[in-house]
Amino acid sequence: MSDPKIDGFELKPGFKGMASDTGSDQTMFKGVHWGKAMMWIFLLSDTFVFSCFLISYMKGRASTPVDWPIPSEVFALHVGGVPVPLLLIAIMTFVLITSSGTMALAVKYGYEKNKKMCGWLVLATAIGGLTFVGMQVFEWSKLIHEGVRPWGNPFGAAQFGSFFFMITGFHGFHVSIGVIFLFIYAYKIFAGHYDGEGKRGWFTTMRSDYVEIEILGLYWHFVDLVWVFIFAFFYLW
Amino acid sequence: MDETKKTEQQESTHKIGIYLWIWGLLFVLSFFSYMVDWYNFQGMLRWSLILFFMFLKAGLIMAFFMHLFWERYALVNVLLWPMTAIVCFVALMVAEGQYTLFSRIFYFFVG
Amino acid sequence: MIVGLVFLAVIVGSVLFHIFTPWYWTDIASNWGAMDDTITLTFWVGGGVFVAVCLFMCYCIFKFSYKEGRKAEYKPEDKKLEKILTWATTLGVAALLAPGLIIWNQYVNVPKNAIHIDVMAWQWGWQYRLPGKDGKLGTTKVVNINDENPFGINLDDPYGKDDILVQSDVINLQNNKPVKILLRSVDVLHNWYVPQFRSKMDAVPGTVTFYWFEPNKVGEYEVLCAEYCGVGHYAMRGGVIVQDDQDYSNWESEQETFQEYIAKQNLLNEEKKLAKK
Amino acid sequence: MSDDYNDNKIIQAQSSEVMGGSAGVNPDMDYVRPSELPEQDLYHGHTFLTKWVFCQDAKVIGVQYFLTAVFTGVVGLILSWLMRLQLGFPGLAGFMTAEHYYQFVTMHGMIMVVYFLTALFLGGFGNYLIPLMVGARDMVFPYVNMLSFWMFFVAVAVLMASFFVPGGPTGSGWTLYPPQAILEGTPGSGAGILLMLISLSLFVIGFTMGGLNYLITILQARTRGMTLMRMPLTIWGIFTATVLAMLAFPALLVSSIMMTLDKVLGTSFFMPTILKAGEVLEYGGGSPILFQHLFWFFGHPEVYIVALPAFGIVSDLISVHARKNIFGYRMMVWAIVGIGALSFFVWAHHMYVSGMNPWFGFFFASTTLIIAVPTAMKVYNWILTLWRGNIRINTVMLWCLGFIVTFVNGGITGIFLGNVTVDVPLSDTYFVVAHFHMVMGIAPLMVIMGAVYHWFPLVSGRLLSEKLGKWHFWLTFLGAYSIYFPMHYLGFIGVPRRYFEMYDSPYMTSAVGMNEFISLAAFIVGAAQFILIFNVIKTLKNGKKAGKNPWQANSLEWHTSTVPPEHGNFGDRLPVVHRWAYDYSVPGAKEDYIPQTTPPSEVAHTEVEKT
Ligand code: HEA
Ligand code: HEA
Ligand code: CUA
Ligand SMILES: [Cu+2]
Repeated sequence: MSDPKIDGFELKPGFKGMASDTGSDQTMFKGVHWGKAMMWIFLLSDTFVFSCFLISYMKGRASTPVDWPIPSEVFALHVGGVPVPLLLIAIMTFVLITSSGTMALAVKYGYEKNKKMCGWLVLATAIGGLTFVGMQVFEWSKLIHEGVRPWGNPFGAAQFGSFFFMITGFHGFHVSIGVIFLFIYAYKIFAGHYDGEGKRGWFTTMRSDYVEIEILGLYWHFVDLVWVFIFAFFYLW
Repeated sequence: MDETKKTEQQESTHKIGIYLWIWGLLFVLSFFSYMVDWYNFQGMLRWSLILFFMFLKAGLIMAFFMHLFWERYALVNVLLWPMTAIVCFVALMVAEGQYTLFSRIFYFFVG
Repeated sequence: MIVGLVFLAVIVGSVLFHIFTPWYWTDIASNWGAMDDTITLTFWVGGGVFVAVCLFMCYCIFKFSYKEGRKAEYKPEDKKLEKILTWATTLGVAALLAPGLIIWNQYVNVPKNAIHIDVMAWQWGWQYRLPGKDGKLGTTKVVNINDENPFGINLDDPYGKDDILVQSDVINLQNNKPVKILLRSVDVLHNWYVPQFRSKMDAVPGTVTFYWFEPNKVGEYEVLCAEYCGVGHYAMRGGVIVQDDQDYSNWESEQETFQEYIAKQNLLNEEKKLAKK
Repeated sequence: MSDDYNDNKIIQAQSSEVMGGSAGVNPDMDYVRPSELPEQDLYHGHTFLTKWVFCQDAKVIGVQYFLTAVFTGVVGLILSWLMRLQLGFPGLAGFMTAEHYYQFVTMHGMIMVVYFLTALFLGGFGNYLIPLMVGARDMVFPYVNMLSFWMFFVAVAVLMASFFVPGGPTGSGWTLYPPQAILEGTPGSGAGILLMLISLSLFVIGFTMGGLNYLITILQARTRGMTLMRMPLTIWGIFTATVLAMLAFPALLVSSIMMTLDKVLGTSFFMPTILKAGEVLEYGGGSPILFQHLFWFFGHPEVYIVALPAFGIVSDLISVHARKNIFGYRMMVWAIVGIGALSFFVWAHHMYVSGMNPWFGFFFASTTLIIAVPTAMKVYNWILTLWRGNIRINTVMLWCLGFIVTFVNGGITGIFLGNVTVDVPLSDTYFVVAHFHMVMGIAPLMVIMGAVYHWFPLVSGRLLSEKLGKWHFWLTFLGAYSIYFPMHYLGFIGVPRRYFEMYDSPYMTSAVGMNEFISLAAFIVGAAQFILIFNVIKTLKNGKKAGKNPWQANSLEWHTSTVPPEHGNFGDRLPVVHRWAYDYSVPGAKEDYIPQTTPPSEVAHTEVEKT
């Protein structure tokens, strides 16, 4: 994360810095680890994936003459007989943000080479993610129970179910992948792969480095970021 | 913040306080956007509030949790400029969606 | 040297082919002569650039082919030349774009007096509907389509009753009278295209699309489906007969309205029932 | 991640010259900043499997990509023969039904655009040339790179498998427009279309893995002295095309997923209420035009994805063989970047007559024609590079000249189509087919051939036969030109594309002769490609040894320690770059070229302008 001091090359600030970074040799993103740059570009690409999903959703919803189901009613949860709109979604949002916070701290402790804190925080993040996925499973089964299907639903436009399952499904898929990797990395941290020089990977010469935790963090925050948009467009709209 | 300070700060990692702050803010903002639904605001107000909280939250996550605030402009700009294509796509699809709806209602329904 | 000559021959051959080709557009039969003019204009500008660029290339081949010991010029950049070329090209492009946009503006703005014609497409055929006396087409729905209601007209739409149904893939049009073609499809994409009219538009299921033209030559034309729609695509033809006013109104008066059609169907059904008894 | 990267500990890389003094104040004119990055340490395979099959060396991966892509290209070529057989001589091939024909057209189009050209340029040339030309030991993530190829391989396998499933491959046209693509009435609307969608998704995933490699290698792993503005234009072309791919393929992925769901689960993303065979299907409310927007949001950038690498490569070939610097390098770079950026704002020019919001016509016609300006600059700069050059008229140069003619021709017809009103009569006719074959089928193919003749000595150490090469060129160029130039006039007559046969219309009958001629030309051109294959085999057996740098080129790939380069590319010292790649015929220099690695002090007496 920190800039290496680059000999003979003073890093200029601001847009001037951008121009000189771009015009310089060797690297354009000064001091950015290859893997981190890769993750950023990947996330950019992934942003386009989710954007296309959401744009399709917008177009689909805008052009259907059939009434769109009212989300706060469809997603309401009954607590003691009283429908509380979006309760589950609210909890899911809070869980995901919590896990984002623990992830951010894990990254920080990773750079401080604080193995214990980093490991536990990554594990906490993984558990947060798992909780989220679990609640999503619950939500899906509840909706399916109420008769919502990808090809139709009792509340209104058929596209509601289609887009709902597809987009939350794709997001949930991202979360699940993230959870798997979080567990793997928690293991790696505790197993000492990051100690000293770093352990070499399998079938490659890569050495483990705490920067991987930041890369993983980028991914995890991105998943949270996407949820912010889904929450706004899908549940609140 | 000017770049030299940024570089200095990166020598060590960031203070824990800043993460906790952002974390708290995210909770508060999520709570607010939930309240938009709870109080059942409608129309323009709902629309703008939802978008406002959404972008604020997204901005905070990107800037601090994903460290974009501390990254050099070269990276930040590379990430943000492609969004113009998305913005264009969104704008045109809004127009297209409304046009489709219009022609469907106009030609298919009695009225 | 020979290389240059062959390339030269290719360029000259292209131009000659264009001048002497027996294959060129069919005689236009609608108001869209302006489209042909734009094509001609584009041919002049584009063709001119093509010839100029290629001739320059041939010249370079003749003049600057490899000679032992000769040194090429060293000139990384020429700001002035590049600027001139950029602006000249921009100008050329703008000259092409302007008429294009103007005509497109005419294309999407249908004249008020145009007759609306509902063109319905399916795999793989066409049928047509005219607005009848009230001058308005009734609204339709795909789910309404059945033997009694082949166009799927909404039965409670008052405008639909007097619509004239043409259950044939040939439609008659009145000469010198603008028509607004309203396209719809019950299954997949199609495209109602008459080369002589120059204009076309896809028929999209789930929505209605439109375009307009004014036929200006009496005669019979073939309709081609110009959007891929499955194995029958190439065989999905129809016809247009452009007639002058008298012939057209004769034809029009012979056609059946929706109301008449319903009555006929009811009669048929009655007969069938009776026969069964 | 494939290196020992430590935050604050910058390892001084070995350098080929002695560094004097402390940073920044070096008076030496040959000064180059020390390395920011440590040496990349590579995974060396030892078994046959890790050395040749699951190999992590970008060069081997490049060749793997290349061969797989050429295989698909040959399949596409054979399909085009079958199509032309039907169009020129209907009834001659007895087995040919309309179903078959449409399946062939579809597979031909999709294979040629995606699996042949995209994979060949980015996977093939990209992998081989990027590390060599920017002076890196390998791609930054060799392991991911290897996975990328195998993902592509699986995608190709799935694609080819669709030929053998019941119902055959999809016959929906390469644009896959729903509802037709997934409904009965279109051949292969069962397993065929599903396999196509799966294959495309796999391709996108595989490509993403490769694309990340190309981008990060170019952005973050250049050798010392290699600034962006010193990179050969080949790299600029591939780089920009990869950026386009990373941002455009998501739309394809999303539309594939949505169509798969429509097909499998019965969702209605793209499916409105549909009446088929008298029955209303279980669909409703979807929008077919949405698919078209998504598809072309991918599709238009896609056509530039195959065009931009060609632009880049041809610039290098012309410059090397005209012995002259590329004219207006800076303009060339900006043009590539500009075309790339603009290509995201023109997609709906494929949809002028699709029934979208008619007002879009104004916007998209304008953006589309604006793209012609940077493209025109590139064309001018190519011919201005020839101007006062010292042009070697060898096979490579011939392909470049052929490229210029066909590209300008095809580009101009693009201008016809881009101008909304002109598109209305011509859309969906053979004019469009002629346009895109000229500009995409022939022009980039010419570049590929030129590049093969140019870089074959680098890959194999032997020079391809010039004599066979010239035969290959003239047959291909003259043949292909006579296929597609007359084809425009079919479009003028009004012959729609994707017509299985068309002779029952009165005014189309006149085109019989032309169609026969076109088909004959197509057979010859196709057959001519086997000259190349013969040439390759013959050369590998007993071709002339090329030696180092047979073309006297400047760029880094010719200045490796061994030719062909081995794993790690540059022996034990990475090269240091002191100039752009185009110092040809510099006044005062001994030779007519100055390699990128030559330090200024060695050529102090010359009048080098740009470094
Ligand atoms: C490599 C691929 C490639 C390239 C580079 C292009 C380049 C261009 N294309 Fe093409 N196009 C395709 C591949 C490509 N196309 C394909 C595959 C299809 C069909 C898809 C399908 O439906 O199956 C298609 C279809 C297509 C259509 C849709 C037609 C239709 O279906 O109705 C249009 C319409 O605007 C279009 C326009 C253009 C334009 C304006 C350019 C421009 O970029 C061209 C710019 C170049 C020049 C203009 C030449 C050089 C310039 C000069 C020498 C300067 C002077 C010129 C002037 C002043 C005019 N193309
Ligand atoms: C890059 C793209 C590409 C290429 C190279 C070609 C090559 C050819 N194409 Fe096609 N074509 C398309 C892309 C391409 N095509 C697309 C996208 C469509 C639209 C599909 C659709 O409508 O859905 C189409 C459709 C199409 C049609 C229209 C069908 C219809 O609408 O009914 C026709 C008709 O003649 C045709 C003919 C040919 C012929 C004769 C050749 C060739 O014979 C030309 C000559 C061949 C070569 C010059 C060599 C090929 C290269 C190799 C075999 C590899 C060897 C390489 C090395 C060893 C390095 N093609
Ligand atoms: Cu109907 Cu093509
Ligand atoms: Cu395009």
